[in-house]
Amino acid sequence: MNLENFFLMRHELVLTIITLMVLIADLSIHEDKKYKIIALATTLFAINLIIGFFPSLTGNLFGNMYKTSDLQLTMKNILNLGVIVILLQSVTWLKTDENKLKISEFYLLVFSTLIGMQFMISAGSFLMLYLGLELATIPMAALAAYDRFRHNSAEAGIKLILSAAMSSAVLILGISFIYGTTGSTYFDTVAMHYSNTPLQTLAFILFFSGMAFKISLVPFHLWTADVYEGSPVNVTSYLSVISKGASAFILVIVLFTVFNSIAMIWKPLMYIISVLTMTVGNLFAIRQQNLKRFLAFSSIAQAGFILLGIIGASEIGMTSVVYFIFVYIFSNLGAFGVVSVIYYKTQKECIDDYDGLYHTNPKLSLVMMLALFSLAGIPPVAGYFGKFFLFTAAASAGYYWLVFIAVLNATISLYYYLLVVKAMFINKNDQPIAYFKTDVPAKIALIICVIGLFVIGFYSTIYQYIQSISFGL
Amino acid sequence: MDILSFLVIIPVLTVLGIIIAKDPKHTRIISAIGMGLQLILAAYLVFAYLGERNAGNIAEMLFRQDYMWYANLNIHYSVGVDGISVAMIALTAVVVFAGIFASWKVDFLPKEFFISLILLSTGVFGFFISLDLFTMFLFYEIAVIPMYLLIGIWGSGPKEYAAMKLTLMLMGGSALLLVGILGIYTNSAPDGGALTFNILEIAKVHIPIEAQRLFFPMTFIGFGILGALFPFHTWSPDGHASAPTAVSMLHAGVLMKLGGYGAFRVAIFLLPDAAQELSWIFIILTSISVVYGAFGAIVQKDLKYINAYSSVSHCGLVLFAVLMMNKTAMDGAILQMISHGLMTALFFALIGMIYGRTHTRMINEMGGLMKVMPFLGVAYVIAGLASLGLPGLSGFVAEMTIFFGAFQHTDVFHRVVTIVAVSSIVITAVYILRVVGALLFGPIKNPHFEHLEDAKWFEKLSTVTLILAIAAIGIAPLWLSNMIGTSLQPIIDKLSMIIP
Amino acid sequence: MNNGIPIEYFLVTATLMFFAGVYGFITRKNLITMLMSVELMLNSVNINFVVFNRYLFPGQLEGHFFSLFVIAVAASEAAVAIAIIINIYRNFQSIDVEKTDEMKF
Amino acid sequence: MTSFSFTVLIVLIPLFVFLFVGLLGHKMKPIVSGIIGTSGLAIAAILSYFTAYQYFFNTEKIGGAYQKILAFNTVWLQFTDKLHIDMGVLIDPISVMMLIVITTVSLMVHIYSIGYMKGEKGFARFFAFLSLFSFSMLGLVLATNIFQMYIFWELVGVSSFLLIGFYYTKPSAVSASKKAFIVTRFADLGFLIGILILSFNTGTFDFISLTNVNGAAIATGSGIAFLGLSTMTWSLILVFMGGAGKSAMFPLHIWLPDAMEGPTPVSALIHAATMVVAGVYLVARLFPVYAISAPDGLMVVAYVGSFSSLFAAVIACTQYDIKRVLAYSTMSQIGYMMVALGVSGYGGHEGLGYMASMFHLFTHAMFKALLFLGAGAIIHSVHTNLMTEMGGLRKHLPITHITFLIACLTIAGVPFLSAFFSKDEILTAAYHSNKLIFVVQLFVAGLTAFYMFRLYFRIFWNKDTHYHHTPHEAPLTMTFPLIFLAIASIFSGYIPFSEFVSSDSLPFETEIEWWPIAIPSIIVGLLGISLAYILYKKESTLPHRIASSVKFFYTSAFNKFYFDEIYMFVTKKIIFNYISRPVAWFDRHIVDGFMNSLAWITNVTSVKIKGFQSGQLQQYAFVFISGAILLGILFIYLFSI
Repeated sequence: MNLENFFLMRHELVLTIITLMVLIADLSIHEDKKYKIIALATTLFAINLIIGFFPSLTGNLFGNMYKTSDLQLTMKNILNLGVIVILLQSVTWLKTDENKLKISEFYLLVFSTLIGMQFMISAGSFLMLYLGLELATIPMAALAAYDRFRHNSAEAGIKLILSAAMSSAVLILGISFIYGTTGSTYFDTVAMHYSNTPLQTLAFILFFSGMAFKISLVPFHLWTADVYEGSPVNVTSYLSVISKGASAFILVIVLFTVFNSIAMIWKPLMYIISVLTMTVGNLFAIRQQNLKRFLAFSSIAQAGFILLGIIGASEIGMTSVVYFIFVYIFSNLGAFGVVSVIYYKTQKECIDDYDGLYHTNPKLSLVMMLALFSLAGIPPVAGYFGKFFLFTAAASAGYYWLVFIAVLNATISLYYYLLVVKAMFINKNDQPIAYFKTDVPAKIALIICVIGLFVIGFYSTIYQYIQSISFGL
Repeated sequence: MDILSFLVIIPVLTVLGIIIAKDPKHTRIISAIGMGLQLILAAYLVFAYLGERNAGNIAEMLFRQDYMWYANLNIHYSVGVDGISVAMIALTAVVVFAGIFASWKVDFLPKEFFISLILLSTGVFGFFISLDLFTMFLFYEIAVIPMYLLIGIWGSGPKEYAAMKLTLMLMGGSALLLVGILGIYTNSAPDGGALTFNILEIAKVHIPIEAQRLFFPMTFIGFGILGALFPFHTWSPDGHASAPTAVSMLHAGVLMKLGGYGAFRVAIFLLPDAAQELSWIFIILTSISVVYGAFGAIVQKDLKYINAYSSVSHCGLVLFAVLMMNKTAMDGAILQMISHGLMTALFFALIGMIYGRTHTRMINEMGGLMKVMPFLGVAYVIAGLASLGLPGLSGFVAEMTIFFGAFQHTDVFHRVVTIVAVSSIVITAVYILRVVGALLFGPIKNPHFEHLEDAKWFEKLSTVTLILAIAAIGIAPLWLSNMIGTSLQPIIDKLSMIIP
Repeated sequence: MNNGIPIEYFLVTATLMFFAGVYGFITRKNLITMLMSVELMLNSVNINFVVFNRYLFPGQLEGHFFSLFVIAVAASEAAVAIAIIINIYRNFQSIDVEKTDEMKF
Repeated sequence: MTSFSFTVLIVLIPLFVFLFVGLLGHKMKPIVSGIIGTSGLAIAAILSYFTAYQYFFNTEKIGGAYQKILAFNTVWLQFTDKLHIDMGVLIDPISVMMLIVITTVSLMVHIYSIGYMKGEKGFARFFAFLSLFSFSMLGLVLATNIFQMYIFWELVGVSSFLLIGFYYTKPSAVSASKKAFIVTRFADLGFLIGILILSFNTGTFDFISLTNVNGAAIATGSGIAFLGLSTMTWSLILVFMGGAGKSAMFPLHIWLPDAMEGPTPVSALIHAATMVVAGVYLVARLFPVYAISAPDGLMVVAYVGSFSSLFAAVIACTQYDIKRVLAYSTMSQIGYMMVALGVSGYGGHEGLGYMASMFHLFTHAMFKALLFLGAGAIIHSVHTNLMTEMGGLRKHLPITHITFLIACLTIAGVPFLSAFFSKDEILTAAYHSNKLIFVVQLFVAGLTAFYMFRLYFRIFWNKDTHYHHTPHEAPLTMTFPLIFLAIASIFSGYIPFSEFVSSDSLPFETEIEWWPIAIPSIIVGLLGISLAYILYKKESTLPHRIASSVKFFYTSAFNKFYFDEIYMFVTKKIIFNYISRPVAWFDRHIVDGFMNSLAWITNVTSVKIKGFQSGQLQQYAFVFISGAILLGILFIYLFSI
């Protein structure tokens, strides 16, 4: 194999280089100049993002251990988009004093996790999948524990690392059985030999539980809320959007390519899990006061919706999933963006604190409202389209009652999203959060989100492009 | 040029205009101008439509525009109108126009108020011009959501509760609706070919009866909830009671009509076999809500509650007529939608104006208002008479058409429910007269009411607009009912095709 | 090349180890111990891989490699975990898992 | 054949007057609006006289029969291709006759009101309403089809509602108007359903084709039988229900006495001369259908009418409010007309009753209007309605006295005054078809004479009450109508009515049957008068003693046989308390409660299940593992081979 083949893994390579550059910069920059790293890292990543959009050839590396196609590339770009937004949002936070010495760690960790995800996305074998997964998980724990002096942060860290370790143990147990029954860890070989013998079914279930943990599907979701609440806001948004998105994506790929022969097993599984996930997520979200926790549960519920696309098991299904993830990134980041801005200005993250926010900070409230509406799937924002297409996918596979349950859940979710809207717009408050100016980076991030929310919906080309590169069972 | 899309564009532009507006005054003026244009456009549309028809254009839908949107799901932005949609559009334009002036003096966050109000109307207009189920549903939801803020922020009484209840119930309805629509979509090509959301194309194919049996109830109830179908109507009293004037006007006047309109444009037109089969269930439900609503209204004390219940009764009549599934009855249904839209809007406008002066809506606390505010009093009496179906006002025409249409059925069941529905006119008279008597006539109960001033110019404008519309329909109904009737023909044909 | 120990023995052992790990993870209160239990689970999986490779697919090395990677990953995992545990100790003055339940419901 | 299209104006002029005065009335001086209203009506009156002249004398008859002329007709609303509502003008003997009655009385009332309502606030409003009423009433009588009739029927109801409630600050007036409207509305429900059935069976609204004797409509007489009567009969009975409502027939009469809360001219116009006879007119309109395809229906009409007349007459004898006495007498007289129609047959001399009832309608309009206007003049001068507070007024109000006397004599059926002839015809018709009814009507004739003269004597003779300011004769605007109507009620009896109006519109000869009809009726009448003379000419305690001797009967009659109470019970108690309240309660607590309970359940569950999120890492792990294992077992069990 010659050298330019390596350009197939351009995303990962560039990202690795960037990571090293940040590392070196960190070593070379004097302590009280660390904040420069923010600018540096962000710029570098922006470059990476742009590079990512350059056309590139597709193919396999390392004997099909690493695969890349337009679909994978698109997914990586989507993730990059999300990450740049998060980086912009986290500037405010990183500038605070307690972080001034460990700014670069944040970037290192984020980038390395991102590398992990990108490898995971274009994995061609379970080994690569596993490695990517771990690389995406372990630094994440460090990120979660980033605020060294906050109990919650530490607790989040430990909860994440331990349960992740256990889940990955279960995962590779599954993989080991897969290997034992098929004699290979390569997707295409496995796909050839897979059927629904008891052991293979068990292996699949174990593997699925491992993935479900990452996507936080009920009943493997319990870590989610605590970790989301404990971690720093921007880390939470990273967790809830990027890592979840990546895992969901690879799950689709694996289900459609590797386990396509046992669709009759995983379709009912998806059915059960998605109903559970949506319902439980909603029921828990209703009661929440802390916005991060609230969004955690709402994101669990959203994961349930993603499964609707998967169960569609068609080209439309995969398209809708990717599209939904894309939309979901912007919606969630919009919400988290507002939360983080407000949190780092006022240390407030409870719904009650938001009472009368509209009268003091109308713009933020509007962004928040749009983001929440998008999550709830209310037109004209993009979330509506995302949900509608997911439902279409499930419906065209004939799962009408599943769709019905899903839409009812959407209604419930609308209820608690409206609670936040109500707090901001309707509730009276004698000392509401005072007016403040949002920092420029955060502002840009929010603007990107809002634009995204409107463009993605009405600009159908995006959807059609995704469909042109995605495939069904 | 694409006249229909302007119906959506103008409101959007108006909203943008309001956003850049400096002070409340400009806000009001901009919205007034925008909706005035809309009204003119609607009027123009009516004449353009009639002109086309007289020119012998017998296409099912006129002014068609069709842009591919999501090619791979075969979703189009596809608009077109027939007589029915034209009528509904005209109604909407009138009500919105009146609504703007009825809420002329909103002082709390006026900008946001008018924005939400006009967004709502955008949704409604879009709904009426859509021929594509996707966009139709899109506009439907756009129309429903601003309601939450409108009631929640500018409402009165238990507004949060009411707003939440209304939104959730309507959204629950749209849940059913969505499944129904997707069901129709996935069955829209039983013998191969591309699935489609386009109503006209779906109308051509014959959806398998099993599918129809499943999706007709979903679709009908989905729309029925918005049309205040018993027993899913309970959002309406609370919602109307808490909503600010203009919102009650729009909601009862126009938004509830989306239910009736969709019920036959989607549920019955696209799923005729199941409609024929299952109509009896819903006929019973609707005839219940006709009488039930009227009885419920008799004992209410709050003006808005009275109206809400009477709306339940009248809108029940709409669905009732739609389910009768013959030309005359459906014609009546549309007429009833329009007439009820106008007169209930008038009612709510007047109630708002009266409330603004007396600061109470309890009829037992008022009396003799005719003496102090004759204009409003007379207007209220006219609205009341329209509502109890006085000839020469729109209500009479609509109700009579419905009754005679419904009575064309020869079997006992339809006859009996018709007579039940007819009996509602007496009950209506009872509660209307009760209100009018308690509110306007008799001696003035409360000394503070002695020197309340009569309607302001903008209030008069808003009121007179509606009254003129009501009287116009009531006095010369023929052109309207013909316009609707001819457009009903395709639906009737489709129904008559499958009558066993 | 088979040295007589039937494959089942290994598999049973591995399974026992795994569930021992699970049991430990669920019952032991000390975070370090829990971490060790996880290691136990991982190693049991390693045994699976090696055994499958050795017995069923002697011709190839995938299983062996996989187990190597798992070991490496486990090591890094342990490193991060212990670091966090230290942090926990700083914050809570204890490494009892039941103490770390400030966030719930 | 002369064109009658100008007759549209007769209807439209009052409408324009209404709109004009109604919209601009408050701007102009009161008297101006009065004059506009009156002159408008005057024109209408002249036009209708001209119409009558043209129709009866200048239009050639075909086969000696007056033709039904469609002066004007246009489609107003299309139901089905068969059923369509037209708006138009139908000219035929009875509609022309009604034109004359309405415009004449209405004109008189207009003139009278200018004086009577002087200084009232809302003078303009009053005239606007009067014109509205005239418009609706004229539209009603000229209707070309039953549905147009229904439309104007409703309009008439509303204008009567508005006029009764004219003094809208007076609670009694408001409730009276409400009562009138709702009761008639209820009757109209019957009317409407009647129309539904009728039109469905015959497939037309049109009077001409409905009443065409050998047309398809009448042929469809026998439909599906229900309770032994054909659908045709049922529909006609229901239609008659509407008529009974407007014409205050038993048991739908209760609104009429209360309607006297309205200004007296209104009572004269609406509740004596015109609107209340709409019911009679309706039956007359459909008479061929009744007579030929639903004789049972006609039977009902006869008995209802007869009973009402008796019932009302009895009550009238006991009332003290002079307007109420007149109201009941109106009811009783309309009963006569209904009887006449009921006992009549179709065609030739059989149709005597038909002619008689129209005749009586005509004469009654004159003298009853006169009575009311007289009563109005009296009330105007003594400011009370109660005859107990009157007496000896003949000195103060000479003109009123004379005219009133004439009216009383007329209604009492004294020979050679108008009512003598018409009532005589009715009795004749009754005698020839149904003896029982004949006897009843004869008795009622006596009662009528009695209570009218009771009224007369109590007002003009009896004790000399002294009034705190002496009553004075009304102004000319009020007395002129009195005189005019007095003359009318003397001489209108000499019109050869049967020449013009008959069931098959073929003229026929009538002569007074002195025995056994006229003589008895005269005798009975005189008896009544003399009894009244004995009891009430001078102040005496005799009436009280008589009353107390038949105490129970008297009190119950005095309380109108407790009908209002019964109605109150039904409406207030049954409908309000036992239907509406439960419905409202059900709606709030059951239906709405269910919806709310859904939300409640959701919340409760979300609280109940919060324990899963215990914050205990190990529990999470446990759930995780058990979840995985359960799923594994489940799916292996379900899907593995």
